Amino acid sequence: MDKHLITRGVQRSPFWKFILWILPWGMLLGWGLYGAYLCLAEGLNQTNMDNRFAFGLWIYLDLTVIAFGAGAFFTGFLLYILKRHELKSVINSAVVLGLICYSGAIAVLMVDVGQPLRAWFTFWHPNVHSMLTEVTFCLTCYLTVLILEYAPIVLKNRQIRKIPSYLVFEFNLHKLMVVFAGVGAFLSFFHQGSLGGLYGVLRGRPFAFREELGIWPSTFFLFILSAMAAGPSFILLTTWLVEKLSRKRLVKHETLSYLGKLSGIMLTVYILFKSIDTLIWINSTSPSSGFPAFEYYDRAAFGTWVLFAEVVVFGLLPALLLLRKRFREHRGWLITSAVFVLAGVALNRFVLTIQTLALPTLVFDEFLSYLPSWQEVATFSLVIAYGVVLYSVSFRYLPLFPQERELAQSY
Amino acid sequence: MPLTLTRRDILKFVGGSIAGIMVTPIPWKLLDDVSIWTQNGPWIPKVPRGALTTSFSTCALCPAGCGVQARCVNGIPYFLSGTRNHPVNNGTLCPSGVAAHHLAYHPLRLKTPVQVTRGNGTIEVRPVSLDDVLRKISVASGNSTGAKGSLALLDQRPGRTVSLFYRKQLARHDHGIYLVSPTDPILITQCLDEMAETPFGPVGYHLENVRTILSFAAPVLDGWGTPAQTSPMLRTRHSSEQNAVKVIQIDSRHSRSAQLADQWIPLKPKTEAALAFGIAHVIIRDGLYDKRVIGRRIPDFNIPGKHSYSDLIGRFTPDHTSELTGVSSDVIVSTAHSLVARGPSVAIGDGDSGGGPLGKEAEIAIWGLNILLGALESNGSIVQRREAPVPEGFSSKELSPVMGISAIPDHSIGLLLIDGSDPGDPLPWSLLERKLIPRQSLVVACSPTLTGLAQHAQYVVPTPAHLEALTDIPTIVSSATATFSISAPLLKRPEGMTDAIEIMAKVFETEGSMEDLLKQRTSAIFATRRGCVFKAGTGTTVPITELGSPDEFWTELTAGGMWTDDPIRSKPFFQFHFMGRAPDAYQRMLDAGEAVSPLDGPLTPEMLTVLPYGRRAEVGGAQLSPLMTKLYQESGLHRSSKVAVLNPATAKKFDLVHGEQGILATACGTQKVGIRVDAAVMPGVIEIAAGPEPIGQAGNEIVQEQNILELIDPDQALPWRAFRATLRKA
Amino acid sequence: MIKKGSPGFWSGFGVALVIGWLAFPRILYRSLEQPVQFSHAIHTGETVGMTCDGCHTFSNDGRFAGIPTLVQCAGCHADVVGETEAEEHFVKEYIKQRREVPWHVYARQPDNAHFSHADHVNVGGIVCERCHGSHGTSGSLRPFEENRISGYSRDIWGANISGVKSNAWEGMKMNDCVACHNENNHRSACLDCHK
Amino acid sequence: MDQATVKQSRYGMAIDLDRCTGCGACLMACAVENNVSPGRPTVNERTGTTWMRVIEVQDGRAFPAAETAFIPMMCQQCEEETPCVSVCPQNAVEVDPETGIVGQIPQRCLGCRYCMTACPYHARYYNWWDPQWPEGMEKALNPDVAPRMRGVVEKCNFCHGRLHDARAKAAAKGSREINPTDYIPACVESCPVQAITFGDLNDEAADVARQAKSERAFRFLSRLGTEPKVYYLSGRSWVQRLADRELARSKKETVHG
Amino acid sequence: MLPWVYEFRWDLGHIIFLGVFYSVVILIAFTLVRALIRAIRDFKNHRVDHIMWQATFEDLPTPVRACRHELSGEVANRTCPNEFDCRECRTHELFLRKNPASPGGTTPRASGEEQLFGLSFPLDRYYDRGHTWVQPDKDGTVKVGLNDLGARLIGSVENVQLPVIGSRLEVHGTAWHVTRGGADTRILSPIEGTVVEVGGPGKGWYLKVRPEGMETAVRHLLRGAEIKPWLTRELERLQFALSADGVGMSLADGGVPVEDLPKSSPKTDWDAVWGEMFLEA
Repeated sequence: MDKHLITRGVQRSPFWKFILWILPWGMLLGWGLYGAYLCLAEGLNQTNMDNRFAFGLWIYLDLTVIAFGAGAFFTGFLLYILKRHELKSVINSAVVLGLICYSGAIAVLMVDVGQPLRAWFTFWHPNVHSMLTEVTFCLTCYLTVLILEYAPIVLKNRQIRKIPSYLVFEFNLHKLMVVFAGVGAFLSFFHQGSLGGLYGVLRGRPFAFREELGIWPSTFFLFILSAMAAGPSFILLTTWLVEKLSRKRLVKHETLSYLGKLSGIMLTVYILFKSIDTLIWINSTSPSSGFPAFEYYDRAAFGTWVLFAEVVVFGLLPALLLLRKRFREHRGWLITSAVFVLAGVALNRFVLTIQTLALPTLVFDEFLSYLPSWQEVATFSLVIAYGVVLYSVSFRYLPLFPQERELAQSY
Repeated sequence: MPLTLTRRDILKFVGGSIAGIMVTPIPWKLLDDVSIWTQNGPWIPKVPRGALTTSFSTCALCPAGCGVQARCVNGIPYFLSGTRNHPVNNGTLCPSGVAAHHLAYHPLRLKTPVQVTRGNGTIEVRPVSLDDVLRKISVASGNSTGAKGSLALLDQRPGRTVSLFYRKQLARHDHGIYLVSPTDPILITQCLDEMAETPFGPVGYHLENVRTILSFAAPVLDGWGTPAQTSPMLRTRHSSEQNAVKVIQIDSRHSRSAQLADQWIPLKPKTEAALAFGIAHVIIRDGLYDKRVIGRRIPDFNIPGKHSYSDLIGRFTPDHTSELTGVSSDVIVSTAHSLVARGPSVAIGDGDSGGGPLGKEAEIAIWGLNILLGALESNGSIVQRREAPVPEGFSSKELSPVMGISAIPDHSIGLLLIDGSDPGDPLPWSLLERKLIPRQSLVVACSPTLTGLAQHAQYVVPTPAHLEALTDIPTIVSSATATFSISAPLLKRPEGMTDAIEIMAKVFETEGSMEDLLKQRTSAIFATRRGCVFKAGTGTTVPITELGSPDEFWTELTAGGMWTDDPIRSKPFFQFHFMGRAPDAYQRMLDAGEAVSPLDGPLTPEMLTVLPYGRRAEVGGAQLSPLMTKLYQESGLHRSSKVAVLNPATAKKFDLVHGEQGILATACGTQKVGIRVDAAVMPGVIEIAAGPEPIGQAGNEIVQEQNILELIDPDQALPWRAFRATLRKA
Repeated sequence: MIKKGSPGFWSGFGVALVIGWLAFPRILYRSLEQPVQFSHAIHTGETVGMTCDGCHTFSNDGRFAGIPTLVQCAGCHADVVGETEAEEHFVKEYIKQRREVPWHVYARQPDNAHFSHADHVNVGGIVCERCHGSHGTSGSLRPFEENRISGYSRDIWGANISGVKSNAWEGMKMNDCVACHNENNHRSACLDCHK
Repeated sequence: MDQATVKQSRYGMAIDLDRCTGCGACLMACAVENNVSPGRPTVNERTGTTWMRVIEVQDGRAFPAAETAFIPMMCQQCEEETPCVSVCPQNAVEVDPETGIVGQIPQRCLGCRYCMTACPYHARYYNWWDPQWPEGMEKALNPDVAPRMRGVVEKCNFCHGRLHDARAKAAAKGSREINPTDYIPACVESCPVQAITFGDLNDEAADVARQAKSERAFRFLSRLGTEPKVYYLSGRSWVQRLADRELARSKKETVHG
Repeated sequence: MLPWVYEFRWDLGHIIFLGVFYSVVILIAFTLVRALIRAIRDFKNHRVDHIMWQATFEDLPTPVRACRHELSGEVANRTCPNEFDCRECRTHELFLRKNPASPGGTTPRASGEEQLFGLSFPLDRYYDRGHTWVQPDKDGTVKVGLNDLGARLIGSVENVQLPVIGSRLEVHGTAWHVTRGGADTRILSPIEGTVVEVGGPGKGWYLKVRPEGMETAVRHLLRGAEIKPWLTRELERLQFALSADGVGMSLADGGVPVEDLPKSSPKTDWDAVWGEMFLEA
């Protein structure tokens, strides 16, 4: 039915199967749109956020997906700037994932702010000292870059590429991709950092507050490193997942293994600095502002195990596994390690966003709990459904994995 | 050349238009205007613009009668504050008073007379004409004269000039009853009348003379007296000043006064009489009283061969009292000693608004203590008070007597008229309902809003709201001298509002207007040339003699002024019966003292003791500004009637945790309450506010008010300050 | 691909310009006639000889009364003075019926802006004309133009749709306030002008 | 900015916790003065808008020994490193150098709530609903304070409308210097026990400046280094120890709200 | 945002932050415009065909993109970096210089025919990877036609869209279009030059083209000993392409493709097979 749209030389499931696959996600998307509509039309009273838990699921989601989406910039950087051609086979997929993560995050942010119609004030009257300004500027710029990176992939659709003007434009745009890769890396570097800085600068929240290095708190750099660790793992994992779901070989194992290695190296560096940072924070930053650090791990379910899980189980362990070639060569270990890397980074973002707000500041504050409302979950799933749909459509109609054709023929 | 438009041409045109639009103001101006629209959209109320003025009046929400200064825009008050130097409040206001100018906009405000039908959880209203209501009253009134029950008028703000009018009219009626809420200070007068050999009259307090206050569950630091009386005490709390007033709060509840007092003595519910006896026991045992005075003036102090006060007190040894009240004997002894050592001291009963009265015996026991402590001596802290002069024709013998609810036989009232519906003190409807002739009685309330008892009436006639109504403020119970002030309207009343006096006048087929009545009263006061007048405009107080005419007096009073009587010289000491003069006094007092606390009642595992409470002026929904959600829901500073406070141990026993919902049940019904855990609360009790919720935004739906007093078994009768209920998880 | 320079492109461009610069301002603003035609010129002219502060007064607390109320007008206009139609209309519809005139105020700022005339006139020494232009000598009241979206008077944004202004009284947006404040080294905290 | 001609003020408050009775008049006066709207039926302690909030705290002892204190808590007007100012992406929050007052402009705010997470005092409030007043009540709004809209953050600004008034009053006399008695926030005016003192901390003679230097004075979370301008006073050591967690821990008692 | 907008200050923070922002915006815009300008230039320079082939080539699987010297066994593993255009290829030149016997350097014999796997591949002509051949004529023009495998793949076509006489062909630009059933393919032009005459399936040749400089014009085309290894791979590919489709037929081991493949297996997805074999992406 839609065969003429599908890239040559690759096999895609029949159209009805594709529709069957899309349908539930489409329904989830619809539900999500309804939830988001309620939040926009009725106001954020539809959420379970409140004055004390002013940031909730959405900010957590944003921080996490943007860390995961870091694969796009990191891969682009390695491929176009450092010329690591191994990554050519995943760059398109990485770009789509990046686009999904970033556009999803921005869409949720637009629901999250109370006055989206005035959101442009941030551009018109920016407070250049705010991390959120940095995030906003970089996110929008980088999203533009991602769209420009995604455009050539779309233009390479089997039908679209037949239009000479599009193809010629694509060709020329693609030649300049190094510029976008560079700009993207630059922007990503800053907004990944600023997202870390977002909480790191909160002097009033000693759980999150970190001393400044230069003009940024240490979490700025930790976020960049952890995003660089999470990005390749996310690409690895999604690629593997798509391979499983589509029952195709899409990239060579060396590529996945290489992604794992990248993740492992970055994670090792990250964990090293994270440990140093944690020690400084526990022994100096936090107590000097009147907060004994152990109290943070004294409440509800948030024991020291959280820190242990984040640094050791989901940090050191996958880092060591991924650094060893033997484990990388083994699919099971590779995938498990990647999952652990992502879990570690997701946990880090959770701790920073949710636990920070749950913890009391004033002596007579209570430890707070927060459970998102269905509208929040719906909006959350909107992004996931949107991501799955966009990825599925892209996978079906666009050449996401250049090696697929070749691998299919060598089967 | 023929004009053929290809898709490409259209695309080009569109492209050009888009490029063109970008260099016109359209997108940029729209962006700007839309964001301005989010800032000034039509759904955002516009603030009033206009001339700013200042007016004065008197707050009529509670018996204190605070002076109010209103900042107005276009003549409409937008910010209230206390009148500077006002004798009652000296520039301060309570939170209810601060937001009192909102009451005119209360969402449950009635616009026309209505017929009320109570359903399950909701109330339906049907507008009717005032004539319809009057006709119904007339029929019912005819019935009541025709021996089909009596005509009762429940005055929820007794002591006003209009109350005198009512009593006078009721006295002329064959079956007229003038009914007041049992928590009213009038009960104290009744107690004193029972104790004194000769009629005693009202009393007041010279709290400025006092160094120790022993409060028996009275909200002394939270709305009992006037702000001018309590503010100095509160300001010197925690100070090391020698002469600072020490407040000892005897309270089963961790009430606000208990929190604020210098010492809190928690006792088992309903054992106040026992503790008063226990303290008296120590004073007498250790000879800490003026034997000469007591021996001479207390006829029943010690009567050989007969049951005397000494005998009674003799039973209440510290150990026995401790057993009864749960207060340790050391505390009983030390309290008695410190009351004497740190005199002058005074004991205050009177109960708490929502919690109801202490009960007659307990009051008598407390007054006995006061006499032992010398508080009624001529230089003591309790003084006799003159009432403000009344016009001719309103002397007490021309008035119908003041009746408490217990004095009225069950099923005897055929027509019940309610003036108020939102009093300072609540009256459980179940108690009132028992007095009505089943199915044949008519209840008509005059109320600005459909709240409180008005929800139980068949017909409600809308009266002007607070600050729209003209009314006078009687003397507050704690005042040492008579006072008189007038709450003059600051707001124009809307069409269709009728003063209660006009309805009542029609019932009694007479003439009556609030303004005339108050003018008569002010003239009567003026005529005595006694006392002095506070002028709100200048913040000064001048002798009444400086005013030239009753009209001038009237003008001052209606402009937020206040008249204060000259203090009277204390009359010589009276003879008092410490147990009252009733024949069975000894037994009744003994029973009251030995009464078992509900905490010690028949124990089933799920039973606990409910302690209802309330603040004056905040038990009636119509007296809560919609903005009071700030205090009730939005800050939790005042607990709403849907929040029950428990000791953690109690909560654990009932398997409930903080924030959960529980079901409270008695034989009379069930109520859903939110559980709040508080370590300071007495184990085994549940503290719960008797009062409505404020109705905030979008709260126009009329919902039956939840009031814990509805769970009281009418058979249990008075007092209702503690009752047993079961609690389970919702 | 759209090639710049093609006629289709430029015609679209031209149409957009015409709509944007000519039609849009007319659509954006709603024109409202003032309820009464008032001539400042007659009142401040030689025969009557009133001054601005004769009607636009300050109260003791520094508040500006703004437009005079009916009471002030009734001082002279208790009955029809002169022969104009507007005068007759004013006396008949408002004075006799004791109804305040629902003027549309050209310079009305939104609720969130605080503006103290006392501050600017008494302390700043700014003359009325600086911000209100020659309004005080106008012979008639022009229609009030209300922005259909924001509800603002057009005078706030300024007569020129581009927002460019050549006189101080053309436009009273925040930028205009700020520009003057910056020039004169006056207070510049947000809350100085916002409430 | 021409600061030479205008007096530099540092408006601050001193709240005597030994006097505060938790009556809530300040809270109500604040809401009335600042046109805060009544709450919805479902509103609670965490979604409500109370620029000034009185928090009831206990010393943690059980019945019958528990002692209670009431802490009126509003924007603490931090002077240094003001946590909410630097985070706002679009300059909707600023510290007025002339008065030291932390200003919040709801009309500029986009409702990201970042400032709320930044504030350790939880003194910022978000409009989760469209503010509404019962019919007719808008006629009783304070003309000096603009109502806000849904989706923005608001907070205490020391009744800035009253400062405008005081300035206008001074301007009526041709002066730029306000009379200190003309500028008193609503909570201070309405406190029945005069527990709150307000004034210019730079003015040595002002009551508030003297109180701030008292031995009983302390500030909450002062170790964060934000230099709040709201001081609290108490002679009770357990209350003083509520200032921060290290202090609270210095005695064996645990304290909770 | 802009110096005249309220709250802009000429302080370090604003200058750095907004400086960086505007730099990024300008860089992005500049790059976009540059791509646009280049695209327009490419249009003007008639590089469209070339670019389309280049884009297609990039998306071909690596084995297909093998260098002719890999086919001839001269080098183990080499992917063509020049889109099968050896005319300017330095490496090709080096190979030829190093190994004068390299098949790529031979000239086709005047006549002779080779039967490869039952297919006829006359040795008097040059072969392009797009299954066309080029046969130089005496008059300086060349004939262009489909090779035997190509012809069998297409069979008897329904529609052939040949270029108009006088139009210019680019190397690996579109020579002509073939449609049959639902399938449609473009045949790559093996040579650069001007079309002087058009033929068709029946004539044994499709186009007569006048190239510029015969010597270089055919340099990139396969010849002689190169043909067999290439054809081997092509048949393997064909085998795979046919088997990839569930309903597709398969060439029996060593079997010879029939004269009209589409006719013999109408259910096969010929669009896919054509695309694969005629190097479409």
